[in-house]
Amino acid sequence: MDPINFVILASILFAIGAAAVLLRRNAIIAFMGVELMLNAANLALVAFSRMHGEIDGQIMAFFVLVVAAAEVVVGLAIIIAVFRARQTISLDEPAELKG
Amino acid sequence: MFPILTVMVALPAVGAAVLWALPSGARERVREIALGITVLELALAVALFVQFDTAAAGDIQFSETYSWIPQIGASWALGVNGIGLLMVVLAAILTPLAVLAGWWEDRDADRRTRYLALILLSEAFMVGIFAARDVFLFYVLFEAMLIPLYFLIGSFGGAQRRYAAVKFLLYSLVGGLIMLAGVVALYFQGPGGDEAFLTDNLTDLSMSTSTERLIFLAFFFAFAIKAPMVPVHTWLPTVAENARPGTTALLVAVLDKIGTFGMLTLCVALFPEAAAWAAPVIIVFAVISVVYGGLLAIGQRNMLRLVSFTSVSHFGIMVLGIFAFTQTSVEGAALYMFNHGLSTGALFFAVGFLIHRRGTADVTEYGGLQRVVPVFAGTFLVIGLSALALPGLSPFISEIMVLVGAFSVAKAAVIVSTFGVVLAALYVLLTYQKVFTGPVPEARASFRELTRRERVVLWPLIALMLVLGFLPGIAIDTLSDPAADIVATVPVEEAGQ
Amino acid sequence: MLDLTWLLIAVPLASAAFLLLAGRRADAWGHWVGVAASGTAFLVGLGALIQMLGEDAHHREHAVHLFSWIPGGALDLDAGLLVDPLSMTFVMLVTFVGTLIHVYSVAYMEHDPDRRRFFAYLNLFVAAMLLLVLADSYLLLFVGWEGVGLASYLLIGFWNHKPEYATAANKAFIVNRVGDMGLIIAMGLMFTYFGALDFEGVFAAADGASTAQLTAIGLMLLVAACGKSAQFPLQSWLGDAMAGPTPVSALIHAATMVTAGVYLIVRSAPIYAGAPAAQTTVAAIGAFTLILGAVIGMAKDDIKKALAASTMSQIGYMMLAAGLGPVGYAFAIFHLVTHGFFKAGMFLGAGSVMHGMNDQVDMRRFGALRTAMVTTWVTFGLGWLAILGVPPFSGFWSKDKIIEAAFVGEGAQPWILGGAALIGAGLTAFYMSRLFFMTFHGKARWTDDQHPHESPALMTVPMIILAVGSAFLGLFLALGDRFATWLEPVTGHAEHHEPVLPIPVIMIATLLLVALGVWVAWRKYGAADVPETAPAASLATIAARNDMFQDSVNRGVFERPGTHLTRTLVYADAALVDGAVDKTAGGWARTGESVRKTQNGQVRSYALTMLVGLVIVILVVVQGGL
Amino acid sequence: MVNPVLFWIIAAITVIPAFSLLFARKAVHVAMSIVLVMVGLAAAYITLGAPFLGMVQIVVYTGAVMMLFLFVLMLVGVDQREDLKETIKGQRWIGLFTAAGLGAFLVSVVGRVTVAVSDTPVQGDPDVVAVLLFEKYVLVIEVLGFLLITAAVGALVLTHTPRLKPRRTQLEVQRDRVLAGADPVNKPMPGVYARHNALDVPALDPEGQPIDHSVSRVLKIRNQTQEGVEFRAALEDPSRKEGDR
Repeated sequence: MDPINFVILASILFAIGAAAVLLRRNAIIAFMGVELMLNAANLALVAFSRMHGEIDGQIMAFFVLVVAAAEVVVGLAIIIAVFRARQTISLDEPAELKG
Repeated sequence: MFPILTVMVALPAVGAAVLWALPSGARERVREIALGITVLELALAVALFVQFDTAAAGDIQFSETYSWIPQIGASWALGVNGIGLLMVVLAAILTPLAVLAGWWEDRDADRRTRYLALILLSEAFMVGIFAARDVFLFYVLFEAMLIPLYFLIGSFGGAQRRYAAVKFLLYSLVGGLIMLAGVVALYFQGPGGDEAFLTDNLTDLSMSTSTERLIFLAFFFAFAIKAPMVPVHTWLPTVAENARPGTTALLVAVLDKIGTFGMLTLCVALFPEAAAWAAPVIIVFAVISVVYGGLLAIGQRNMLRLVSFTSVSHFGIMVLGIFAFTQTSVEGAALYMFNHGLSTGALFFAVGFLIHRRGTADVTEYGGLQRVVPVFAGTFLVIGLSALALPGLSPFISEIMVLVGAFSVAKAAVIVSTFGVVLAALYVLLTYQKVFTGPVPEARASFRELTRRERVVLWPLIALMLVLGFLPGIAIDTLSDPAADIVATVPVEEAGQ
Repeated sequence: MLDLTWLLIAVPLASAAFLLLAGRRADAWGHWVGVAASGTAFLVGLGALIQMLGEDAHHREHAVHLFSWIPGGALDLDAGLLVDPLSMTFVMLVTFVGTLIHVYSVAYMEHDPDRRRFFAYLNLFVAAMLLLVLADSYLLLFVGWEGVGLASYLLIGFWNHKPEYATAANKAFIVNRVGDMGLIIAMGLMFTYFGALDFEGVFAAADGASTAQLTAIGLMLLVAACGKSAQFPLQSWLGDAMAGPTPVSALIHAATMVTAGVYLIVRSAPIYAGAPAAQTTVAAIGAFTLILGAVIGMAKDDIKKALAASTMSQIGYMMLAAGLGPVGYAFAIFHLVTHGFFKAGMFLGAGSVMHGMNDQVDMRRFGALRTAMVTTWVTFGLGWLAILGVPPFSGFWSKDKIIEAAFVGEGAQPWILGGAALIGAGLTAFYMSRLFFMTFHGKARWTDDQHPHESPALMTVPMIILAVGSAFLGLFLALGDRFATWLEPVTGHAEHHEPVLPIPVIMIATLLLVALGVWVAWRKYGAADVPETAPAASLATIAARNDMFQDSVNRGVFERPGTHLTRTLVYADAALVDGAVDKTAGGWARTGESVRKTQNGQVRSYALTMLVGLVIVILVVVQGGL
Repeated sequence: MVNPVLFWIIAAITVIPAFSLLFARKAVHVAMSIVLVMVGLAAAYITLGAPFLGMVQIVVYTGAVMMLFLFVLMLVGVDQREDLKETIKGQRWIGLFTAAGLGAFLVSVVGRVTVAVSDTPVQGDPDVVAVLLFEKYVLVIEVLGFLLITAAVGALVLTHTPRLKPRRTQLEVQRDRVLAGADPVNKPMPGVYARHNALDVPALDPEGQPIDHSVSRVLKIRNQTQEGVEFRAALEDPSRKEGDR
């Protein structure tokens, strides 16, 4: 089976992750959507690596993984900080950005 | 050579900084300090006037050029010809008087300090603008000027001062923005290099007719807003009504002259062909300003608004003189810029003194004061008569020079403008009648006669107007050559109105 | 002495400035400074006159250079004085009559707390008038011209605590300003066509100028003259100008102000020489105004207003004469001088009457004053005889000549102008006699609080001097055509023209009409009882009483539409011009408001926007690439 | 080439749990589903010739990241239920439409592409990856190290609760107590001898006087206290014997 199918799979996962970010108000769930999007990208990278016979795609995925880990740490810390301040993690609550 | 012009720009600016830096405890004598600085500035201006070589009035004198931003060709270049000289002197004369006229304002020393510092800062910018020989420098100062004025209007003044300040700012910014486009376009038409913006390097540029016209219009529009011409005049009455009379006096008497000054020294001098092309339309607007301003002045009850509308009318006459392009009319217009400063400055100061006494600018609140304060009444009448250009007072000379000089070029325009003469009589005398004549009011003792300080503000201006009314040569000598140069650059077209 | 003529202007001007600045300290003696200044001016003028008389007739024109006024450039103008017989005539009239009026005012204004200020204004008036007549250029003349207007404004509004007096002052100045427009435009024309504003340059260039140019200038000068001399259609201010103290009226009507228009026309003779149409217009205006003034004068019950109407009419005579060209110039000025004396005398007499009658001006409350005020009666009577043109009094010599000159010419013109002048003489006789009889003869119709008494010597002496002048000056100057010869260097030699009627016929007709006028007046107002209130009258009389509805016309044609125009413009400026700006700004503000709403602060909303943008970008890229 | 069966299994265990992101109410359920997705992805990596990455994926994601998520959920409260009703107007439909559109679009584009698959598949074994990472990409690795440290410090800073007031010393605590009128030492314990339940007997001070407030206020109101006097009397009674009463 052609590895391109994994790219299609990655596209579907990416769309699901994006939909989660848009539709869920729970910050943690939305955040997980972001993680899913990142992983979808990783899957695509690995699939490309396989298709082209180059290992660099995997290395890229590795880097993405590391960055994603850092991002998760900071992101969750922010969620906790917000929760402490407001006792909620709903994304609709903080509206300070209102123009 | 002693860089007198740079010093004249720096002195008030440094003075403003010093005032700001004064600790709260030391602010009791802040008025005296400000007055001292402005008087020193006046002394410098007198020295400048005395040192000025009248025989070469058409040339730029006291030139100073320092490299500023060579990457874009901007330099700190100052210098004055006869016209610039008079305007610098005018600014130097009126600022100390404005300080004196506002002596009683602000019981709070900190507030007073802020006001005076802003006034000093304005003076620095005014002198800089009139002496600027670099278009970029001119533009920067032109825009920077708005900062002190915005705060002068918005922080110190009447009920709607914020509205007035914003309106003033918006009008000026729109003009400035369009002018900026002109400045940039001019750069690309110019020679480039380290001194690309020096006015000397920008004359006689070869550019296409349409380019020249567009750049001309960009500059002219900004100046038309500044020297309020109908229909972009409405900011002035609003500002005049709401700002302090002292601020308005400086604004109308000196600052708005930047408009006509710019028309003379930038619009006409740099783009003579375009100026000649646009002149007929501009003259029509000028005439409309003359009559419209006069009619609206008659219809005002608020004296501050009234005076500002008279200025709209007078600015119309100046613009008419400039764009008639005859030796006499241009001389007259330049002279009018100076004389109008004296006359309108005095008028705003005097109205300010009235308001100080009764707390309102509404003419219907006054009446019969001639018997109560005869000296005030007489002074006010003389100042009013200068606004209607009565012979013997200097505005007359300039007005008649414009009208007579422009006649050969634009007969219909001048004939219509002479209606302004009748209108002037109406608005001045009706105001005098409402304020000073009629039955003597009941509470006569409560209205104070002109104090000594107020006399020191008004009488020198009157004296100056009298002297220049009979010996206008003092000023005209410095104007003839620049006027001749300007007229010579404009291609003469015989088509009259 | 001629080099010192600048003192003529400087002394009264300095005195005016001194009196104004001196303050209350000078209240006690300030008026004598004013009198002295005027008197000094007279003495200087007299010295100059004597010197001039000693010179050859053709070298009597002196240019006195004062200082460089407007230097450089195209308009290079010096301030200078032109001393010639014409200006000298005015100098003598103004300073002599002016000084007498000053003296009179010392007593007349004795109880006014602002007497010092009054004298300052009087001095200013004299100085401005002297500058006007002595100036050697139109521009300098204009300075005096406006100065006269200012002084009259100040004096008419002297008692400005009465609102209607302040209005009268405004009216005088503003109507005059309308006339000034004419002078400004005339100067513009001169500068355009001739490149000069001084008399010498203009007159030299006028020789070669086209008729159209000269006509335009002439008509504009006429507008100016109409304003200052209260000629139709700018006559309306004169009646209201009676608001000023009576000596002011005397000064305005006899020596200064209203005579300025006549001076301007005569001075501009070289211009009118090339513009017959303009000249005819001057004459026509003069003729019309002289009838108009006379008709108004017949209906007025206010003694000062009747005299004012008479001035308008008499100035009409002068304008008529000035419009006849060289034939009439000398007579115009001659009549101006004699009129200066008798009209000043009569105004001072009227002032004396008011002084004695508690400031009453209604002639219907006078009557039989000849017994109470003998000196006034006699001096006024001499003035009356003079204005009637009864030989050998002054008016006869000047007015009769004008009537004769009006009959000179071709076609219908002499008949119309001459007829008007002739009828005017009869009307003058009627209304002046009516005034005289109603005031001094008949039965006393005084109100209870009036106790007429003769005025003090300070007032009667000037009246006596003026009366003597009214009586004999005309004869003195007319003998051997002295006056016409004296003016000849300025006005040019008038070739003798025969009137269309024989001179004796004209003279007899005039005298008959005058006699008729006096007789009718005597029948109605001297011999018969005069009702104390004005009786109901015909439409014509009502019109005359209301100055031929001139104020209503002005109000209807200029004032009301003007007021409406101003109000509309004030509204339009706020609503349309300013409104357009505010609306534009408001529109942007609303746009901003609506755009602001998209910034709702919801993170997910922003994310959605980003994603939509991303999709669009991808679509564009992919579609463009594919 | 890839075994199609394997692919479909992987597809099933990634996509189906992924939908829990959209529909599950409880965050814990979502987290557990995502763990499953991560495992599926790891399988996919291994299938695609990246065994090291697959292992790392399991260790990092299922082992670390998702556990972190669960910890946070514990902190925040596991039972935080989400109201699925949409509050922003149009957000749900536009969001769904856009996301679905994006997915459909990507799928359609990718589906149309044919890429020549390399004949020599590379195997991302640990030694291969390690050499590459520490030779070719060593600089990136260093930078990533910085990033991770920064992130860790950042997380500490963000979650740290700052002490707003200075710490109170024991001395201050004690001083405040005394100032408030408390006993300088511990309150005396009630009861001297355990002849009763001892709680109803006041303590005695060194002078032998009973201390009233050593007995609970409640007992006093119920009148269930014993007067200390009575005991003292008994105590001082010489005729007293052990076992009396």
